[in-house]
This record gives sequence, C-alpha cells and structure tokens, in this order.
Amino acid sequence: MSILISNNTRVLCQGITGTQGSFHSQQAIAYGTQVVAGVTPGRGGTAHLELPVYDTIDQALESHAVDASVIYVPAPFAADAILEAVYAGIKIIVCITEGVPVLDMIKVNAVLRNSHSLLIGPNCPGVITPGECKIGIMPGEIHRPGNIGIVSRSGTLTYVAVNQTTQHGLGQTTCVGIGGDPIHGLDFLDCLQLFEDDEATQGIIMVGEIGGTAEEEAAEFIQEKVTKPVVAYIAGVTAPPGKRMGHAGAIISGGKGTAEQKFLALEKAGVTTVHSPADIGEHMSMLINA
Amino acid sequence: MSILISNNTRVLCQGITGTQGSFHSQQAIAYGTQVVAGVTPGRGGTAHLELPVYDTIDQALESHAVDASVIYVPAPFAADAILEAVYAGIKIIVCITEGVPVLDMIKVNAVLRNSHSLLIGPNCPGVITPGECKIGIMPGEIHRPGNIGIVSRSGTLTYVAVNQTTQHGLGQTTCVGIGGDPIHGLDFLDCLQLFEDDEATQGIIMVGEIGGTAEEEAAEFIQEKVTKPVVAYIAGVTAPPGKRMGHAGAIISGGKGTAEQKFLALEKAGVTTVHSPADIGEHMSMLINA
Amino acid sequence: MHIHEYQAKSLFACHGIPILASHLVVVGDDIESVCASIEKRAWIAKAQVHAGGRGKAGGVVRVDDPSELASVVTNMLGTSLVTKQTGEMGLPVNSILLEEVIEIEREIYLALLVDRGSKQIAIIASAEGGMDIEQVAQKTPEKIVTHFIHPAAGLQLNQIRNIGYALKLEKNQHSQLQEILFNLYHLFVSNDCSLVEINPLIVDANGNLIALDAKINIDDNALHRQQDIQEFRDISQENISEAHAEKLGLNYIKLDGNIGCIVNGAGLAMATMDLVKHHGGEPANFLDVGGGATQSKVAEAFKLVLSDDNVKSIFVNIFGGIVRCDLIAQGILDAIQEVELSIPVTVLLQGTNAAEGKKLLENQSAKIIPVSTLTEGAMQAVMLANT
Amino acid sequence: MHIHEYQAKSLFACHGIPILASHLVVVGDDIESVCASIEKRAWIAKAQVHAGGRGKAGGVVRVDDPSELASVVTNMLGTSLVTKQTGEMGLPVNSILLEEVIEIEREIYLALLVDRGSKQIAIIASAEGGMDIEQVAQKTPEKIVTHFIHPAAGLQLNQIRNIGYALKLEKNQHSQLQEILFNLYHLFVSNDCSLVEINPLIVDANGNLIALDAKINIDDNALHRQQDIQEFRDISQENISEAHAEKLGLNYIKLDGNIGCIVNGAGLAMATMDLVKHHGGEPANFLDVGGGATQSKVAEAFKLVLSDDNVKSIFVNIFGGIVRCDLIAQGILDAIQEVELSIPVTVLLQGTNAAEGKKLLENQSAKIIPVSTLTEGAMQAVMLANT
Repeated sequence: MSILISNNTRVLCQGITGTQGSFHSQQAIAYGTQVVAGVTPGRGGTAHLELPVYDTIDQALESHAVDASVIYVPAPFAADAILEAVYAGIKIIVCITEGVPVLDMIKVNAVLRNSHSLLIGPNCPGVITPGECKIGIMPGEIHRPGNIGIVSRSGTLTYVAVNQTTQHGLGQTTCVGIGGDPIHGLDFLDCLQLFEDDEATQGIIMVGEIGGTAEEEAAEFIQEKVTKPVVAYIAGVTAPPGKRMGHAGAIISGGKGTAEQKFLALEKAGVTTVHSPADIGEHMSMLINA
Repeated sequence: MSILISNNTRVLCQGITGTQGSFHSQQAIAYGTQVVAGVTPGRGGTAHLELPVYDTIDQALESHAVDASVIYVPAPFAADAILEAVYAGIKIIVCITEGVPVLDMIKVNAVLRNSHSLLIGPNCPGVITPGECKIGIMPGEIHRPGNIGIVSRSGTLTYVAVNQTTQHGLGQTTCVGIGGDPIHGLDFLDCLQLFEDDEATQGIIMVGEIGGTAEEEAAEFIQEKVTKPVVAYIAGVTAPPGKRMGHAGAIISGGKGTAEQKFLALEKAGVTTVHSPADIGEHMSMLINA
Repeated sequence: MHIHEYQAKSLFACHGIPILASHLVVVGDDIESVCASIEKRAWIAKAQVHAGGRGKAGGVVRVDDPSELASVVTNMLGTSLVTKQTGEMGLPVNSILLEEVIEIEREIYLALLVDRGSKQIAIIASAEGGMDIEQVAQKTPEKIVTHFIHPAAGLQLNQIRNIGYALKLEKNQHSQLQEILFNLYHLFVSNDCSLVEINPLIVDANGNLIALDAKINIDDNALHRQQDIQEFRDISQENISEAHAEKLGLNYIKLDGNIGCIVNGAGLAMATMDLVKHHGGEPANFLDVGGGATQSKVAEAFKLVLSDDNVKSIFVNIFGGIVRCDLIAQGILDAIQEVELSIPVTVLLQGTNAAEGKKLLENQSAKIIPVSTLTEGAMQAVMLANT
Repeated sequence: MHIHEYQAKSLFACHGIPILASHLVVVGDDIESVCASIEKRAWIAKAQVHAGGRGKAGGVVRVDDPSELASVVTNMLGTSLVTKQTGEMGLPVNSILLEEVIEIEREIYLALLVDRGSKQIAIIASAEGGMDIEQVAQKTPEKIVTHFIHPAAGLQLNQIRNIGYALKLEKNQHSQLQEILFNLYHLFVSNDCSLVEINPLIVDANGNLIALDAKINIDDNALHRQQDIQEFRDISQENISEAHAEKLGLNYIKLDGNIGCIVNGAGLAMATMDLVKHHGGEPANFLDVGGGATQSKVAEAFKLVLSDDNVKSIFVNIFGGIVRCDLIAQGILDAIQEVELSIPVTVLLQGTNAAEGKKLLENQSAKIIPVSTLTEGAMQAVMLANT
C-alpha cells in the first residue's frame, strides 16, 4: 500500500514540451509511471514523447482519465496552471516549479480550500511510491518499496533520508516533498494523517526546516493522533542570519520557528529527533526493529 | 428538540440601536430569547434596552458568550457586518437586512465556505424555535411548539404555512426563512438535512419560489436522503414576466427555474406538493396522521 | 436596472472593449443636419429601448443609401416600439444609435452573469452566437462553455484559454479575447453588474473581435455606490404606475387581468396571484406592499390598484406579522374615504389581530367583503370580477 | 528584495499614505547648497541603508540648529554604517533622508505581511509602537492585534474598526486609519510586497496619523512583474560575493567561519552547516548550487568559495539526483584546473553514480579527499580546517 499515488495513478503533465517537463516525463515513464498525456497551450494536436499533447486540460480529459497532474510550467504561469488543474477537478496536483509569487499562492490556496483537489508543492521534488509511480524530479533509483513514509520540506535532504532507509533495508511506502515555500499545498499534518491511516506504513520520517510553525503544529498533531514511530530532523540550527522580516515576522511567529524550538516541540511530543542528518536511517531502523 | 437554535442560544444583535434592531430585539426579548448584548460602532460603552452595547463583536465577546448574531444594519454595510461575525467565530449568523448587493454576497460566500459559521439570509425573516428562541422579524404568536420543520424562501408566505400547521394542531420544531436573494447562506439542502437529523421533527414543509434551481436540487436531495414526509409549495405559477436576464439567465438555468418544473421535480421525488398555499397545513396533517 | 445599448457601449469604450463607430440621435436633434454631418456610408439604425426582440419588431433597420438615412430615423424616432418583451403598449424610441455596417465573418456569444448555483460570477460563451443562442443551449448544450470565477482568484488565464479554444479562435484572437474578457470582468465588478451580454461578439473581415451588441443589467441593490450608473436611468422606459409605486416603496407590476391584488410580501403576493388563477381568475397586477406593511402603504396601494381601469374586483390578502391587522383594516377604511369605491373588495386578514381587523371592516360598506380563508377569498374575488 | 526607507516612502506618497516633508541628499550632491536651499528648521538626518538598528548605531541624527545640518550630512554621507544587522563591514551610506522634526503624541505599530499559518495577508497592530515592539509582543501579547485578510473579501471595514478601537483612536482618527489601511493593502498587493511595516505610525500634535518610518520588502519571485520596483534595487547595499553568486544562479550567503560548504539543495546546505557545527567546526558560508546542480555550477561555486580568504577547508556535499555524481566530480576537477588549490577539499558524493564519481576523484590531488558518509565528511572537513 501507499498514500496519494500508486501504480494505478494516471498522470497528466502540464508543460510537457518544455525542457524540464520533457526530461522528467521521460524519467517518470522510464520508472514505470503511467503518464497518459501532456498539456502545452498552442501545441494541442501534436505528440511529444509519443504522448498526445493538448492545449488545455479540459481537452485532455475528453480522451483520458486522469488522476494526477504534474506541473513544470515557468513560475509566472504556475499558479494559473495549478488553478487550471483545480478547475478541471484533478485530484492530485504536483507543482514542481520553483519561484511562484507568494501572492499567487494566497489566491491558489483560497480556491483549493473550496475544491476537491490536493496540491503538493510548489517548489518541491514531488511524490513517489517506490516501484509504482514517480511524479517529480527525485532520482528513482535510490528508492525501494518498503514500510517507511517520508515527508519533507526539503529536496535533496529528502534524498538523504530516502537513501538511508534504503541502505538500512527499510524502504519506503511513499515519499512526499511538500515544498519549502511559505505558502504551499499539502502540509505535514495532511501527510502524517495519510501515513497514520496507511496500513503498509510502519514508521514515519519527517524532515523539517527553520521558519514558520509547521513543525510545531506537526508535533502537537503527532502527540494527539499518530501512533506510529516518528523520526524527525530539522535543518537550520546554524541558519544563516538571513534577512529579517522587520519586527512583524518575529511578532507573528510568537518566538517560534527556530530549529531549537522545533526540536523541543517534537521531543515533547515523543518524537525521536536526530541532530545529524546522518542518523535518520539508523534511528528509524532501531525504532522499527525494536 | 429543534435545529439551529434553542432556549440555550445566546444572541448578539448587530445594529441594535437602529429602528429595526431596536424594535425586533425588544420583540425577541419579550418572546424569551436570550439577547445578551448589542453592537453598534461608535456606541460602545452605552446601554440600550438595558443591554450593554459594544463597538465591535470582539469587544462584546470579551464579556459575553455568544452563540448567534442577528444583523439589522443597513444594506450597504450588511456584508461587512456578516463578515465581522464570521471573523469573530459566531456559529449562527442571521442577516435580516434586505437589499444587500449581490457582489458583496459573492465575497461573503467565499469567506463563509472557509469558516465554521452558518449564515441564514440575508433578506429573510430569520429563524424561530417556537417557545424557545426567536431570532428575526416573524410574529412570534402564530407559532406553537410542535413537530413540523418549515423551511422557506419567502417571508409572509412562511407565516401562512406556520399558521396552518398551528391551526391543525401540529406546531413547529423550527422555522427557517432562508431568504429570497440570489446568493444567500443556508439553503434548502442544509435545512432538509438538519430536519432529517432532528428527532423531534416528524414532517417538513418546504416553501419555494420561481427562479434558480434550489428546489430542483432539493427534490433530488429529498429522494436520496430524506425519509420524513415533505409537503412543498412553490409560488409563482403565474409569475409576473419580470425582467429577463438576457439569454444568459435562460442558458445557465438550462430551462429549469419555472414553478411547473419545480413542482414536477418535487413530485418525481415523492414529495407531496400542493398547488394552493391554502392546502399546506391540511396535507401535512394528513401525512402525519396517516 | 436596465440601461440602453448605447450606454452599455459607452461603458465598453471606457473599459477598452472594441465597439463599432457610431452616432446617437435623440429626440429634439435636427435629424437632417445630424445625418448630413456624418460619413456617407451604410448605417444600421437601432432603436434604443429597454427590451429585447428589437430586430424582429422593426427596431433595427439597415440603411444602405445615405440619402435615406434621415427619413428612416425620422420615421423611427419618437415612435413606440412593440416587441415580444414590451407588452402591447410598447416603449418610446427616444434615441437611435446609428452604427457602421461591417462585414461579419463569425458570430460568437459571450456573457457574464451572477450565477446562483455556484454563488460566483459565471462566464458563458458559445461559438454559435446570434439570435438562436437559446436554441443552441437547449439542443446542443455541449456547444456552450461555462466557467466560474472564484472571487479570490479572479478571472484566470487558463479560463480564457479554455474559452478561446472552445470558440476555435485564431491565434491572434486569443490575445484579443484575453483583453476583452479581463476588461469585461473588471467592468462587471466595478459597476456592480448582474449581467453583461454580448450577442453577437463578431469576428470582422480582418479577424478582429468586436462587440456588435451590448446588454448590461445593474444590481439595483448596489446603485447607492454607482453614482455614474444612476445617471443612466431612463424613466421613459419604465411603466408609469410601476415607477410611481417604486417611489411609494411598493413593488408593483402591471398585468393584463381584472383582479387587483394587494398583498404583503413578495412570496405571498405571487401565491395570491397563483390562487386567483387556480380559481379561474386573472390577476391584474403583482403588488407587494412589503413585509412590514403599514397603514399608509396599504392606502397608497389601494389608490394604485384602483387607478387601473381593467380592475373589476380587488383581493386584499394581508398576513399581520409585526404590523397588526386592525391597523391594516383602518388603512383600507382610510383609503376608501379618499377614493370612491366602485368595485368590490375582498379582504383576508390573518395573523396578529386578524379578528379585530375583520370586525372593523364588517358593515362598513357593501363593497367590502371580509373573508376568513385563502380559498374563500380567492373564490370570492374571482366570482365578483365576473359579475 | 529590500528597498530603502526613502523609496518605501515614495510608494507611500503614491498611495496616499501620509508621510513627513523631506529631502534626499545623495553622494555627489553639493551638500552645502542643498542644505542652504531647504527650510531653516530642525531636521532628522536618516542614513539610507538596508538594515535595521540605525538609531542605536548613529545612523539617525537630530539636527536642531540649521547651521549644523551640512556638517552632519557631510560626516555621515559616504561612510559605512555598522548596525547589529549589517555585520562588521557595515553598509555604505550613499543617501541620507532629511525629514522634518515634529511633535509626537503617540507611537503606534502597524504592519502587513504574508502569514504562513493562515496562508493570507495579516495585519498586525499595537497601540505600543516604537523600538520595543518585539518586547511588547513577547511580554504582553494581548497588546498586539492581528487580523487576516481573506483574498476573496479583501480588507473589510469591520477589521479596520476593530484595529481602530484596539488602538484606542479618537473618532476622526478612525477615518484616517481607514484610508491608510485601504491604501496600504492596495500598495501591498499591487507591488507584490511580502512585508510593509510602519514603526512608528505616529499621532502628531494635531491628532493626525503619519508614517514616521517605512519598511517594505518585495517578493523576489514576483519581481518579473514589478518593473518599477526593480529600479529601486541598490546593489551597493548587497554583499558583492552574494550578488555575484546570484548572477551565477547560486544561492550564497557569507558567514564568519572557516569551512567552505558546497552543497546542492537549500535543505541539505543547511543540514551540512549544522553537521559541520555539530562536529565542532564553523561554516564559512551557506551555498546552494541548486537542486539540479550542473558541472559548471559546481565549478563556479568552487571559485566563489575559494575567493573567501577565511576558508581553510572545503566540504563538498552533493547528492546526485537527476545530475550524475561523475559529472559533478568532473566539475570539481575542471575547477581546480583553473584555480590553484591551496586548501584541502573533502568530497562526499551520494546518489546517482556516486561510486563512479568517487573513483574519478581518487588519486587526482593530495588536496582532494573523497569520503563515503556524511559524518565522515563533516569530521574530516573540520579536522582539516583546524590543522
């Protein structure tokens, strides 16, 4: 079993004729993902990677059943692409694109809340159910089917966690990169709930970052709702000072948001935290085999 | 039992110092409704009808627990008043005000869908649980506690239905005037569901009007979900020609919306329809006593 | 509120939506000199009235010979135009829009309106615009595309693209449609419209999109914040009695029957008309004196209904809520003091103080017949109208 | 993107938000004649740098005697200002804003920002504005009010009223606040701001609200549609290496340690710094070569890190995903062809073709030490920096 996607998932690619969309669709197909069609406005009626290309999602849906859409369109048009997928009723929308304006995402979020779609990203590696379906830019070969669910705000750091679980022989049910942008779709809570409900998932790895209070909320959620063992790592103890958001950032976060506070909150919630990313796999392995 | 409101409901009145707010609050208090406070911006700190008046709902909530708010503010400010109640987390919001701009209601609706509030109205008589709580402008004395739930788009026409159920000795659990505006809060479906779930309600009267497709949707809903007997009346068989909404109105309604079609849809769904408003009470009585 | 085509097109022009070159001729203009002053070419003369169906009623006339233009305008201006939507009295043609004649390649249908179902603004479009659009919608609904505008997101490019491809536009027309739709949406929202309809939106010989017609309705409830639009009001297009009623705070619509109805509440007013019809009568009007009917309003309503010569019998149906029925009864008695009552009045009072009200009316006049139930009232009123 | 106070205030002026009378003096101006040409009165000279904490660092100077103004400006202009936010190098003062001095009755705090939690724009306000606002927030959070702006509804009057009463404004100040907030919200949305902060918003002796300070951050991701804002960019306020890195598509932030880090992915880059610190080292930089690191980017990153004289050891940590590790290894080898390698480089390659990459690097140079695990790599890099 898995969450979100499986070998039954039929995937549409928005921006399939672009460099990124083209390359990663090839990779996804090679991995075994059922990519059924692509969309690029103005290219409707043509073929790409031996797949039919449509001008709009609505056109594609006339000939194809679609469960998920992956978006590789440039940042200025990414929010529009997400909304096209929402309006078309696509259930799982994965937006890989980096650099989407945050005010665009405020609008997208308001529409999403009134919809039946789930958004993963933007600015994320995507989601993979090893051996079944890969939607996104993660390297498929480091994954192995297994029993660990991974959810992460980071890209490459996720691969580190994946790699370790693979090396420890655990493998993964599904890995979700929720993206690092301030406003994004699926969050830790959503994924934790999905993993909790997934029978195949025996342990959960959560990779957080400084900023925001998503990890603190996840900690509370885990304490109340999650029965499976959770290993968490938070990047950014030695964070670059960065640019301060005036006083307002500090005021609205209420002093939360540092790596220390996130670790503290998670530990209080009974989560096994690791302070070195090198220890993620080992600790998960110990918990699972205990 | 009842739906939405009961003798435990604590009510706040927005616009309490105005002519309408003042008069109907008095009536509500006389009926036994627990009106706990009023809000009129600029009048905070004063008293009216021996109730404390506040500038904002937030201020009122510092000293009072509030379950419902009733709005009598003038139409240009009514949407803002509704949103103030939504933002303040009030569960039941009853907007009596007539003449709220429809584009304001589009915005209100979008916020409502992301909230935990229920809106009744605008442009409605309100909601009453006879003998317990009266929120709105309906004449209290025609109601009797009983076992019929009434939901209606019309004002005075509701009173006709109420009067008949009272005269037939049935009485009412709760009567909800959902309002006649194109875009409003609670609709037939919501109320039908609430009445279906309410143990005390043994029969449901639904009073519709021409225009829109709410009655057609209600018919479908009744067929699928409602086990209790329903009597329906639709006003407007001899509707004034009115002003046509171009071709667009006809196109978007897909030919639905006439009284005939609404009657037809309801009859198809097994609803007892009456073609004279004089027959509502009698037919309900026959169904209940059958 | 309805506005004229030429007013709608002036809003289009303000918002950058392409329209044809045109001239307006109004009653009082020197028609000869206006027609002499404009370019010598083919024109379409369009009567400006608040009703559809102008074309079939002779209100839209093509004038190919410039020398005939003045006489066509002269014949049309100041007359009444009767269309299937105006009633038999028709509406006065106080202004005529002269629009250039151009070649039409395609006719597209485009409209924005407030949609009850989605609780959002909807865009409706069809590649098959023109007069038969409702038939298209009925027989081939797949040829109509509808998109809903979420108020948080506003109109989105993907929706415009979808419409553009559904309309099978040429490449350069997609960007034209984009500009038109963004501008239309802005016009709609900033002017509190309830409907903006372009039928047809044409493609001309050069492949450009142009609004050939323009229909705009404004939300009456929002007129308080639309000062400019209020100026557009043309009282000559409104029924005199209806306009008078509006001033008195009464909601009155004249109909063709002979039974006058005086009711409180729009729903009950409709139900009363239905009842009259149900019992074989024909209502002379829809009249809602308001949920909170007052004594004086009832008196005014009386005078209004009595001013209709077709009325042979009146049915007063008041449900006393906040207002007491005895006060309503007093209003009726006041009214018949002022106007001579030549026809019978059936009065049904229910609700608060109904018995007291009924008592007040008894034995006051042979013309006033108090009744006790809806059915009795409707039957009585119908019977009296037919005797 | 950060902009200067005077630039933020020019946006305020455009959007009708009240500011004080002011003059800008920039490097190259004839200071004497500028100061002679302006009104003789008390002024505040405010150094325009992209950093907070100017007041305590001597970057905000009150000049009561007009004859001293030119010398104050002369002493400040062209210098570097070091505040707690600038780092020890400080930032160049290339412009000074001279603002009139007025009497202050009250100091209010007001800010709009993008809030992650609500996924909306938030307004934060407090009656206790001024320099200690963060302490107010920490110790007496009830003195801070926060309202969230739903994107469909926009800013609503009830929210403004709530803020106005929370700030205990006088009656006429409510309408001032209303105008300021509507304008601020419009400014925020139309310029793709991520933060607009006014601290303090003052009440002057006449009871009027005026923005005494102005801080605006713009969403970098939206600069492509903010042509006017792009003009505001002041490269002199940016770290030269960081600006250079940005051009190369690298995300680089210079720090004070001695271990250079070259990593792909922001999360892994932070994690790498954490690891270095965890094992007793101090990172010299944050450097993310991007999720899709290429051979040439790695080479550029190498040169960038080596240009920092503090760096005593480099830790390359690449997780090969789409990009193969053997290509990354080749990039490293290319880079050391171009620059002389005087310090040791620890290289961890994981993921796609990691083994091949490692093999390529072996025995190429005594300075290049391939490792196999994160822990080994971090320990090695720290050890090498300390020897």
